[in-house]
Amino acid sequence: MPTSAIELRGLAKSFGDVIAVNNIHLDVYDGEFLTLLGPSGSGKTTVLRMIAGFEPPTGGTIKLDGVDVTKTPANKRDVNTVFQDYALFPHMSVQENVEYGLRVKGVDKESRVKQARDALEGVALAELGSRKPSQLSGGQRQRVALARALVNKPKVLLLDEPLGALDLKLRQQMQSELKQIQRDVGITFVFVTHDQEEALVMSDRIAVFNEGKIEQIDTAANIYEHPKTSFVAGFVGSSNMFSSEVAGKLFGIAKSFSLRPEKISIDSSGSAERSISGLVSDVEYLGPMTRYVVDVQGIQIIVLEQNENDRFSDVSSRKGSSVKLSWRFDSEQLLENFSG
Amino acid sequence: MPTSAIELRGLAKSFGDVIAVNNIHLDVYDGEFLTLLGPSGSGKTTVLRMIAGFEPPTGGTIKLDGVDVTKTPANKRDVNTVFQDYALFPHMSVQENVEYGLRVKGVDKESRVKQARDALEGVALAELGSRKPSQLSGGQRQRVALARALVNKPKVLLLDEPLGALDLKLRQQMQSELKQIQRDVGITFVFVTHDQEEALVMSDRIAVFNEGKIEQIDTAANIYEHPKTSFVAGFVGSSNMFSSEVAGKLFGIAKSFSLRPEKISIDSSGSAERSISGLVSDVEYLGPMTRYVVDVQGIQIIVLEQNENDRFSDVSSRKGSSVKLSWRFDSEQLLENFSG
Amino acid sequence: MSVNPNKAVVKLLALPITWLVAVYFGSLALLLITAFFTVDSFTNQVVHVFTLNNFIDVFSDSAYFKSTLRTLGVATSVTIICILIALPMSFYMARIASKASRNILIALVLTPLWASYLVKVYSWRTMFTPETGVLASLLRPLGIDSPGYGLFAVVVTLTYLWLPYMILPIYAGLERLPNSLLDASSDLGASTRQTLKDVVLPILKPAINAGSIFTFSLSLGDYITVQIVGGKSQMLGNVVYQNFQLNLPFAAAVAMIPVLIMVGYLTAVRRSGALENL
Amino acid sequence: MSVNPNKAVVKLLALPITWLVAVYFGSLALLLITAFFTVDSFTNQVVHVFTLNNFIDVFSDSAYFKSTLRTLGVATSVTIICILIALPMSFYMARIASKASRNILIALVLTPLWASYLVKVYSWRTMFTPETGVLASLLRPLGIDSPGYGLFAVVVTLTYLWLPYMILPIYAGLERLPNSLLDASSDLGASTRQTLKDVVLPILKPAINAGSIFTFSLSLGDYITVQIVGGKSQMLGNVVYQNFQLNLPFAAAVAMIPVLIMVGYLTAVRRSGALENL
Repeated sequence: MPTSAIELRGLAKSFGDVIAVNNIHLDVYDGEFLTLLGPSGSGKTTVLRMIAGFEPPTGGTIKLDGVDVTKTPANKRDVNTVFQDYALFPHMSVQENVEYGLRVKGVDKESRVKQARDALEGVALAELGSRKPSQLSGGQRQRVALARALVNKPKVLLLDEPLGALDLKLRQQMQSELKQIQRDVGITFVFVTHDQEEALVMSDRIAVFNEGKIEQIDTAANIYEHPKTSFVAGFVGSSNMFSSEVAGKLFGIAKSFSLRPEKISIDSSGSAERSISGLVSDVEYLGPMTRYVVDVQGIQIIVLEQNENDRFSDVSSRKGSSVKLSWRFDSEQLLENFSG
Repeated sequence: MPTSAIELRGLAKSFGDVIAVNNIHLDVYDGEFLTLLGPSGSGKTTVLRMIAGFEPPTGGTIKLDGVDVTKTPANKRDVNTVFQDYALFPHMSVQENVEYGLRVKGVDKESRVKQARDALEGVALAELGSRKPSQLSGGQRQRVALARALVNKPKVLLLDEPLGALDLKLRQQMQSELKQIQRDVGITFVFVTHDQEEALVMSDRIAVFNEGKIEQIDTAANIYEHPKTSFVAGFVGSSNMFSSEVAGKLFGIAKSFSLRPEKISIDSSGSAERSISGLVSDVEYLGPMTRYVVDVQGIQIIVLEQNENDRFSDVSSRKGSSVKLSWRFDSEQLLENFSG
Repeated sequence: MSVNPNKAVVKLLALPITWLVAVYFGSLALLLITAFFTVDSFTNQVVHVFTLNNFIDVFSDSAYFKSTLRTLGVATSVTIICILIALPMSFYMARIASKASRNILIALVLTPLWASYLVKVYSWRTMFTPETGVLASLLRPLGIDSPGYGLFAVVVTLTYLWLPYMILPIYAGLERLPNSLLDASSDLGASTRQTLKDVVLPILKPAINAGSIFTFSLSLGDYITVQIVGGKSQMLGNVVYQNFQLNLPFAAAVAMIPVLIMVGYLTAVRRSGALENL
Repeated sequence: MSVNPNKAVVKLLALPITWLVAVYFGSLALLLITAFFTVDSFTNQVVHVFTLNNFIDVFSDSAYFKSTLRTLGVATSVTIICILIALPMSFYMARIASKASRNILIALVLTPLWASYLVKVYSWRTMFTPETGVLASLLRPLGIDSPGYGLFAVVVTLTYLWLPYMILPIYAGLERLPNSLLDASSDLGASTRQTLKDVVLPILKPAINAGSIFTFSLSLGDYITVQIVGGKSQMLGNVVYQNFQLNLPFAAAVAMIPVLIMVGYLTAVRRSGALENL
């Protein structure tokens, strides 16, 4: 059993009549990259802000490294935050921003200049120390915010959708960089995002939030491959979801399950454990993959197929044709909680 | 040959010494969905703003429906724009925002109230007409901006990264909605984005911009499958790019080409036209797909493979093992212009 | 921090809160109370006996009623003229002028602020002097008589004095107006004039309200400009001035008139969000 | 629209640009020119002959030099005290008070603006009256003498008069300050005091500069408050006042002193972006 950097017990937060966070229990292990994933308003950011100390909980306790910090003010907690809008001080240079945490802790000038330079080097911005934040690009600001947090060598780094404001290409690049930095410094990362692709690529574990509660918490692969509820199956990646009535009608089994579109083969010649025929009603070309919508007795089934060769002309001609869909039993993921 | 809704001839724009748009020739066909795709600063937004009439060109001509409008002010051009920040008037209700274009054209009260209601119904916001923009969510604002533009029944609709501010799930939903609306109303759409996935899914044709010029213009599938330059191959999707030296060393051929990661098979038993062995140096689980980094004589080759079954434990065990990569000749896309 | 005001914040606030309650309003309260006292006509001393006579006098004498109307009229005219001049001027400064000339214009607008109030009013007295003034010399060839001293001169002079206090908030409001809103209006077919009327003006409303608070309040209290360029015209400030030595309670009652009017007006303005813009 | 100013815009700008050039600065230029004229000591008429004598007189007489210093000192003190009071008060209003009490506080801050200038100054005269004033009665039990009339009373009264003009821009600046900056500072280990000093104050600098322009310029031109509560103290405004009838060119030269000082000061303030905040 790994030791816990953070322990949340019965954590709750209400704003007036609105319950934002509802009785959360969560252990964040030492050195792991944990992602809090969920739609906006699901409580993930509020949990992060309570760990940082910006919001007092209305119930429950927060332990950092075994010590109860529920009533400790933010400036006395050994955690640092990377904000969604970066929150760089506009009147300070990049170097001064990074030095600020050390300055208020009373680190002497010489030492903090050196540490801040090292931190900026760590994010490949050593030569931009004298610029103002307004003179930086979005990606550069993001890196400064990271350096400003990491220079304090916190026990835990909290990241509040730090990549949300970046372009797609830049976001993908920063995802690898962040992951690499986390491995290098060995600090526990708690990362908030609503982007499930980002969560799958970066995380050791993912906690999926829904309406103030944790719906499922597990490794990225397990969350994706074995979603326990229809909410998780639908929010993390896309899924075909069959209620027990539909499953009964189509396959003669009375259980609700989800099925990932990429687990389904079209007109496969190999052996399959489950198969059914349908009519291709739509074909969408996505570049690396093609997305089919197949009508099976009035039920729309989504299928994803890799474009292994330049088959674009083949695949578009499939529209309107009859196909056989097949998959293995172990691709069917039983749902504990089916809704919608 | 389809008729052209827009003809750009030698269009150019400089800001002081900076050349933003450099001698662009472009025909936008009647009723098509054309995407201007490129990184920030590539000139795509400036071209859109010149078509709308917000920026006067420093050279060249713009024809709308065969009529030269180069010197026509924005308010006399039969085009409408959906802005990146939506640009809804904060002091007007949703209904008043949508009515505004009709009001300044002198459409009588009764008729414009009806048309605005219909337009709001078209974007499924009929019941929110009395709200102020600040009371709407991002996705709702986006739809109001769309209704406000479409209610004027413009010859051409210009969209300036209209989905950039939305969440991933919402963005995907709006992508299908926008595409559907374009099919329904039959208006020519010119869509600006930096998101290549978005461009591939939505567009009839894509014009890829780089440094003020159009690098390639073609259908989405052709842009993806047959990129002509290393810039297009690298910007639209990810690619393995081989310079002629590297290709000579690895395959004995003196030509530079790009190769999409999903066209490469790992340890395929079938026949292949080209194959080479390497060592798996990294494995990344992406949910529907797995991404391998394979070291081939010091060159890193990226391979994408669909997770057809729950093979996560298999795939991660591949790290460090020796594999055979293979692909078909027609997956190799010769590059006219190789850089970097 | 907005959630957990701690002791340091409370300590920091002790001084200003004391000022606010004890002094800032105390002084106003004192005035209100004084208005209910009277003056012994022999000793000329304030007598601390409650009476409504001062207010009855103020509201029953038509001379004071006329003064009130005249004062409100002047303050309103000054405010409206300031708005009419400040709007296009700020628009030019914030949206059309180049960055370099913008800075020069701002400096020019602010410069007259530092010249003595009196000097500026006397400059205008020179302008308006009947027969020999600058205005008279300029208008004579056109066959027009100079308006001379009077309410017109008061309005012009006060407009001159308080114009920068209107320009600055409107300029700031215009600087914050997103360009895309102007583009969008033009894109939807609106002419420049329609854009100004339908988009720019309504969005600037809080800034205009903020500037109006400044120009209106500064004009309302004035009694010197009217003495110097107003001819025989009298404003409420003069009535207060004349009664201060003789009958303090009555002066206080007169002084309360604009406060009462303004409390009502402010409640309306506040709702429109004037204070977010200034 | 900022790119293509069309004819409608130019027409709209004709009036205010004329005002700006011909009147706004013409009036100031007239003053500058007058300062170089002299007065015939027999006829008391202004003689239109160029001379530097007025400026030489102003700068050679130590009484005027002292008046200048005193005036600048008063205006500076008033501005600094206004900043010290307005900062925590605005902070409380913008960041700590609930939305309902915030609106009430704003209304309260604005209310005294509508009371006549004279009434407010006379209220303070009552406060500072030696022996019998409110302040004297309050301080006597503590064994302290009331400061009575003088520069101290002038500074307090002017601070009271111009405080709202400092509060409003600072309040607006604080409302626009992103919460995340306060969170970030606290997250990095800063105490509330450090956050105020290192983050809030520097970011409010343009707003404070804007407020300072208002309080400083309003204090600089004042000569009435000093007459009423200043005892024997004199400020530049009084010198101008006394010389206006007798020697207009000399009064103009005195009036130019703050303009010259301020042109230099403003150039400095402008660079820091004061005007973006007001």
